[in-house]
Amino acid sequence: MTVIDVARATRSRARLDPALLASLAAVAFFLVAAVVPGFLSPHAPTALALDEALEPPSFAHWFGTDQIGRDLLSRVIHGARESLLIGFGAAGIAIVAAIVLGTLAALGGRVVSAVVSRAIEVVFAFPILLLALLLVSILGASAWTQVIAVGVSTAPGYARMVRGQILSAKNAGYVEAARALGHSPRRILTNHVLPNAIRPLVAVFTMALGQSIVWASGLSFLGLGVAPPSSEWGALLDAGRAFIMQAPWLTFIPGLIIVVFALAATTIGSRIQQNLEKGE
Amino acid sequence: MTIVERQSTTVERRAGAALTVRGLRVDFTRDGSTRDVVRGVSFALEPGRCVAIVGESGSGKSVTARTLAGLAGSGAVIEADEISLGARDLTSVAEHDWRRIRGKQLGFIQQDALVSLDPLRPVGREIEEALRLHGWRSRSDRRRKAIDLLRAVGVPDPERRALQRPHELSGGLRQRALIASAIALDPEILIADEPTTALDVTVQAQVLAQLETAKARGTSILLISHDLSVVAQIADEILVMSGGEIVEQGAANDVLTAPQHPYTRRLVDAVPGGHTRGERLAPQDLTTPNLHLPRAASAERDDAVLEVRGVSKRFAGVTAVDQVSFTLGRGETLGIVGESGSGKSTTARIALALESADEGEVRLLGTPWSGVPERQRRSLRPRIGVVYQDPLSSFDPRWTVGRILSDAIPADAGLTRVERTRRVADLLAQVSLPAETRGRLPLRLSGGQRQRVAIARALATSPDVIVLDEAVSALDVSVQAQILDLLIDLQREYGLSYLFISHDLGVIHHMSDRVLVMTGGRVVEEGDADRIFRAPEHPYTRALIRSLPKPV
Amino acid sequence: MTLTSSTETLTTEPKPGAERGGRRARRFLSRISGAIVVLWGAATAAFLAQAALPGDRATAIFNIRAGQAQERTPAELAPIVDAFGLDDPLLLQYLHYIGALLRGDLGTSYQQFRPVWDLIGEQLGSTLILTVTGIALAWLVMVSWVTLTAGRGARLKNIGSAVDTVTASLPPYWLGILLLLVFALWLGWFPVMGGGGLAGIVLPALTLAIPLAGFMGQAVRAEYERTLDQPFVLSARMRGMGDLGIRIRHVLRHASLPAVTLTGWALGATISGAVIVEQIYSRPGIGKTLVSAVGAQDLPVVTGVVVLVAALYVVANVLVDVAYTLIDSRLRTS
Amino acid sequence: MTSSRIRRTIAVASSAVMLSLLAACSQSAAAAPEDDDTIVYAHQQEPQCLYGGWIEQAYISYQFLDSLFSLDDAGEAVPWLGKSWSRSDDGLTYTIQLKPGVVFTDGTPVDAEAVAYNFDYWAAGGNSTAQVWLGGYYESAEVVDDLTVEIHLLRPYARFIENLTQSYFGIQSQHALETRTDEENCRAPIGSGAFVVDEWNRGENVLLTRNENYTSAPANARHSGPAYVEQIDWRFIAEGVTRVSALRSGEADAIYDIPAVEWADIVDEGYSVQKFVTPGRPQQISFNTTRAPFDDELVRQAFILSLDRESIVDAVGYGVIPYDGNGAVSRATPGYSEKAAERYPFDAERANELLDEAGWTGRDADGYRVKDDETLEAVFPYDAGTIINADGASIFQAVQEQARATGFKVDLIPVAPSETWAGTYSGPDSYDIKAGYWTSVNAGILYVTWRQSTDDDPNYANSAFYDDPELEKIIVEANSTSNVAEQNALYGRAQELIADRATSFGLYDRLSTLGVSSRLAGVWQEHAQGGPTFYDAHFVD
Repeated sequence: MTVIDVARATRSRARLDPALLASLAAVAFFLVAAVVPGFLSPHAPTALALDEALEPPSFAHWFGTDQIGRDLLSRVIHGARESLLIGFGAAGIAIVAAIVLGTLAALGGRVVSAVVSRAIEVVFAFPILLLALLLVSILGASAWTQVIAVGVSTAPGYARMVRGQILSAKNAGYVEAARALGHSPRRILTNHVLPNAIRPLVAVFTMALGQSIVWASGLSFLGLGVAPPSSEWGALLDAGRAFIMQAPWLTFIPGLIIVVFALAATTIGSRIQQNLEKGE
Repeated sequence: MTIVERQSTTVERRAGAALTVRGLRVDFTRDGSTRDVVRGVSFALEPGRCVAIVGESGSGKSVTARTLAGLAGSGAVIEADEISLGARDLTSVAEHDWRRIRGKQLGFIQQDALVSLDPLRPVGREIEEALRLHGWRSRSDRRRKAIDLLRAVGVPDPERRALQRPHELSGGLRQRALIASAIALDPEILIADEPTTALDVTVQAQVLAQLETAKARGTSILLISHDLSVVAQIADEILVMSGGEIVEQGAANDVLTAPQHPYTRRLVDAVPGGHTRGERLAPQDLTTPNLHLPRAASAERDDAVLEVRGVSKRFAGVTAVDQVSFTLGRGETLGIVGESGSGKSTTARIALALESADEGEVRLLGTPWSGVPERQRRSLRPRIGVVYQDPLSSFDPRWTVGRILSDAIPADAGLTRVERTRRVADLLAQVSLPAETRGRLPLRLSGGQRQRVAIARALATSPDVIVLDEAVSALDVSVQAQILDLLIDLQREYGLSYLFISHDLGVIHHMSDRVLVMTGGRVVEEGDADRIFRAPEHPYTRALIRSLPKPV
Repeated sequence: MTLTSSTETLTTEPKPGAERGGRRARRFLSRISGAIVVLWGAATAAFLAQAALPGDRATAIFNIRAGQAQERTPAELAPIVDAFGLDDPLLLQYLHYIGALLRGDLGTSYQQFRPVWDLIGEQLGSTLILTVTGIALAWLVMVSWVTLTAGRGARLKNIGSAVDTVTASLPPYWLGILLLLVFALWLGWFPVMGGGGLAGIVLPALTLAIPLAGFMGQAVRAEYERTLDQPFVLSARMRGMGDLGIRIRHVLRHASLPAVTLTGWALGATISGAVIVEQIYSRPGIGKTLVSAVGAQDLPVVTGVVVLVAALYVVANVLVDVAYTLIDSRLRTS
Repeated sequence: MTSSRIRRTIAVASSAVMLSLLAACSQSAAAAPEDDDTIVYAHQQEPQCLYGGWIEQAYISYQFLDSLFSLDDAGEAVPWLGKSWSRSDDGLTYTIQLKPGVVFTDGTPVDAEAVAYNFDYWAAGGNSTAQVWLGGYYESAEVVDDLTVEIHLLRPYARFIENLTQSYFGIQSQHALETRTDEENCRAPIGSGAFVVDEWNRGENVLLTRNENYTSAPANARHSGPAYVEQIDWRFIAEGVTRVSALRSGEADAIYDIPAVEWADIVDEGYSVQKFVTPGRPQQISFNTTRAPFDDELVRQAFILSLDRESIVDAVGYGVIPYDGNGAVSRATPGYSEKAAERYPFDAERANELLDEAGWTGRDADGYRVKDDETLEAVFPYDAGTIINADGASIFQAVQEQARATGFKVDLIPVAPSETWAGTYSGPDSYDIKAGYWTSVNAGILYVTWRQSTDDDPNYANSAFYDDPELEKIIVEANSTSNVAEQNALYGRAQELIADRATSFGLYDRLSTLGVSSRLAGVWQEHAQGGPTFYDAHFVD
């Protein structure tokens, strides 16, 4: 529901869309960084240079260096893999869980749909971070935990969305039209209801990807994320915090990267959604 | 196009004209491209007279109306040789001064008061606001005045109504409240933009009566409408607009009875009614054979394709359909007419077995149709088709026209892929759509084209019966004419039976062999169409037909 | 409304009034029962989550008191196991837990030897002040920004919605640090150590408010521009109303409806944010309590916070419903 | 256009609102009361109770609990609540004379009975760390008369009295311990100290107010009678940056734990800084000697040799954090062995030789050494946020990177507090190397950290799981030796043995640092654990 509003709010004329182009470029860059970090990164991400600690951004180190002289640009690039994997994993878990739960809630029998709908509401009542914290404390801090915690915590929101999509598809005019043609419920479900309900999820997934990285970084920020020397972006940000006065770039840049990625993902997702709405 | 100028009117400035417009042009600039929406409109409106602008959607009539109130919208470029309100030149009025003019000298009434009055505020407040904005007396005076105004426009129990919000009022009361707010300061000029569209015919008559009253008091009215029969009621002078231009202009009676311009003629001819029965409404294009349409005299009452016996339906304690019975014969068109809330659409859904009746029985082709499991009905469903008012929502938005039609062809037809493709092409041809429509998405089609696709889909199953639920209500009159012609062609060719549901008495009269009049969920009168319109028996039917605007 | 007219209303239309009352009561009852189910679910989920925590709970209680993390012998742990009933079957522990909950007793903190109500109670105020201030600031910022930029041509609209989108994407941990760095550490306009007082709450509340304002702004802006195109707005203009009057008297009310809905949700979101903001600004509050309680496996505190947050959520949503009905009377009667 | 005017009006109005809001706020920030009677002190971690076995508890309880003795600059135990002490010839009985006329803040007297009660209370687990110190030695406490108490030991412990100077051994009111609830004793323990716990706003601060009737200042204090300031506002500010900024902005008068990177600036800016190297176990890494690969002494030695520890600590610690190669005790500890500290200088070549010798000759694709298809891998959990601060985490990452060069694959695992306290990574099967410190006043800590673990009396503090009867014998002997030189020699031998066996190696000494505003004088670090002492503190102008 909220995501659709986002899409509406950011709607603008099609044509050449600089925001979309910039977003695609950013995501493409991060994808390349995640797949072949060595191709882009000037240094090894963990290479020590104890005599070059906390150097500000310069030509040699575009993003500066950290407290043990590691090159921040290289760490950000190598961190893309971990951040993106966490993001994809969490968004994937969230969307899959959302599809399963949302479908059960919308199409299950009387009891099943009541129970599942209620359960979705119950879990949705928890603030996301609170839920994620609970899961982290059960599973212990690790990348996998981040994936699961963020995926599970954000799933109820998407599940509600799927449920709404299916219900609205179920009540759509074309479903009645198909019924009037004598098509079987199964045929209507597979031909109309599910495809129409699931189609917007492509857009939702893209936006969820951005959000997952933001939440996962939040966990890293609280010290409940992946282990150093991993350079997952949230962990970089957290590690940089201790040097905020001497080396603000150590906090500023990783945060900026997270924001840029989340923005790019949101922008792409909302453009996909607009195109779906326009029927392209 | 040439403008047909009639002698009786001149656009020269007339002394005492309340509103004079000469050479009005409106262009819209957006994203660098310019669209000219109004091209050279001129007229003069004298006190106590009514000038009507008639046209179909996109003709530029509403933009003209708004421009005269200084609200053409963003991106509008306005040029005019003259626009004057009384002696005042309106071409160079600052926004601040416009605010003093609007409401005080210019009243404005829009279509559908449900959305034209703020749904979150009591209607009394809206009327008071009109007074307040022009600094009219004290708050308590305004409150009293609002109630007086409501009373003056015929709202019963105005003290209570003033405190209610639009959704708590009936359509007629809402529209009256809107009129009350527009005439609050007794403006010299009232601009009424489609003031009766979407209203039931009885309510429409009441609203027109209000406008007549205002006119009688000396208010000048600029009426904007697509509906010639409405215009015929009160207009003294008519401007026919098409594509931003005035194509014909003259005294109301002349334009309506002896239209000169081909467009006006087409428009007048396209209006269905008793006099058009058995005739084409739209001029023939060259691709279809020019046939005069004989009435389908072959309608066989005895061969009942659809029988409805004493069905009733209640929703949450409210009876929507009460003991409705009828029989639809092969090749026959049975019209169901009624105002909103009369139960006609629910009756249609029961006939389609998309809604189950609480009581009564439906038989399709002699087989039980109600009260049996859906599984059992499914094989018979292809024999009864349906066309809705809003075809777009009845199409899966992901699917092309070709896929929609192909999907509708029953599987047990046993067609090969090639045969199927050919069948889709045939269907498109039957509804006079070009073959390339197959690859397009319904979203990209015009309203008339969509309705043709919907009809083609209904035809795909080779049905015996098609239920047409307000199937032409959303269309412009000329498009409506084409669709009605098409429906009659198809009926003749395939011996279809139509259950034709509409609120529009003219359309019903034009199409139906027999008519069912419904109100409050009950059938109050049933009979041969001509008989019902000529000599209605039931008081409700009589009231309905009396309120029907005089035929053009 | 005068007395006479209201009695008139009652006498002329007794039936719909009674029906309406009945419907309202029914809706209220279903809301309450829904709320109870949500609370029960929340409590149960919280209990199960904590029961599934890693490691031995008795060891954790012992270690947190000792300040040394190491294994403990059964003999050392016996008194703790006994005191907290940790060797009871899980079901029995659950029944005790729910029973106590019904009596309004959230149990005793493992670490602090005190009733959980007291513990949460003394932190709740600080967090609520923070979140409510944050939400209020978000409304203020959002309403001014949208009113300034919506429906005023493509360029302002693009700028407005771009700012909405960007601010909505700002994670609180980054925004909080940047605000702290710039306004407290560099400029010294605000205290660096949170604490009470007006000055101490500005930056934390802004950290919560800015992304929320952007998020609500996106929904409100869309509605705002839709409403500006509504016929009733044209009617108002045609009555002679000015732009500002229209924006404030007619448009804002409609446009704020989605934001009202979001506000119920926002309470949850700001509590997520508060967890982080309280860390950054060294503010006391349930976010901080929660993190340390989760860290310490302090079951009663965690479940207490969870149940409380769920209860807040329920209450907030009932309030949002009420606010919605106040703004949109259509719901009251339909 | 008129709408532009409106737009401008709104813009002006709303920016005016924002500005006035900001102005109001910054005004009130500037107008924060400068109360000369309250010291605002920003500490790092907030304990769960104000008294307990964690050093963070010791720091604050020092303000309101008096101990029997205090450690002076020279490391001598000087009178506090105890006026004097004597040891029996067999070293098994300590007789302690109490100062007369001292009362707890609840009005009950500080007498022999209360002191004896406290000993039993500690031994029974009333303070887990005190319990560990007493364990194996303490037998009973006997009230001789009102002001005389005898402590009976099971075996001699020469530095017993020194140990009592740690705040874990703060004396509490017997009446309070017996009659009040656990919660009350947790929130506001009752002692006889210079301050009293007034209010604890959890998550924010503890307000300590002056004990107006204070008479029992320790002998090494600079004045007697009540403290100079009325109140201490003991804040909890986890972020080092925030604490330093609070000191700079004047919001805090004193702060704890200056981040190493800020140290030089703080000194340059004219704040007085104090640094205390805590005696006891330094920040060290011990090997799990019970499983491969570190059950092999050669591999342990190779690991240590592969690290340029001094460079790492110098870089991360900016010369503030002292490098310490000794894994057993810190350089501040009496009996510290320089030889043990210098046992393993950085020598990558030698490390490689040792690994070859130990059979780790293969290399995998990532360059890690392999033996019998096993990668040379070490699981290295560390207690992030509780025991190991940000600087520590940086140092470990550098350790990991350097060890990689010789072919060690080190898996750094930050352990969340919940797991830390649940003991998830504390068993012999859960890690290969582990970091940690343990403060104490003398090398007696070796008994705590290296005593053998038996089924009857397991020692989980022995994080190397290294059971060596010879080592334990030396330590016990040292503990019992009253001659300081002899004792130090024995402690030295123990350290060298630990170094030889390479069961543990040092990284850096744990510091307790203070930054103090120039307005505030008389703050000093007590010498048992380095906590701040505000008894003598006062504002100067």
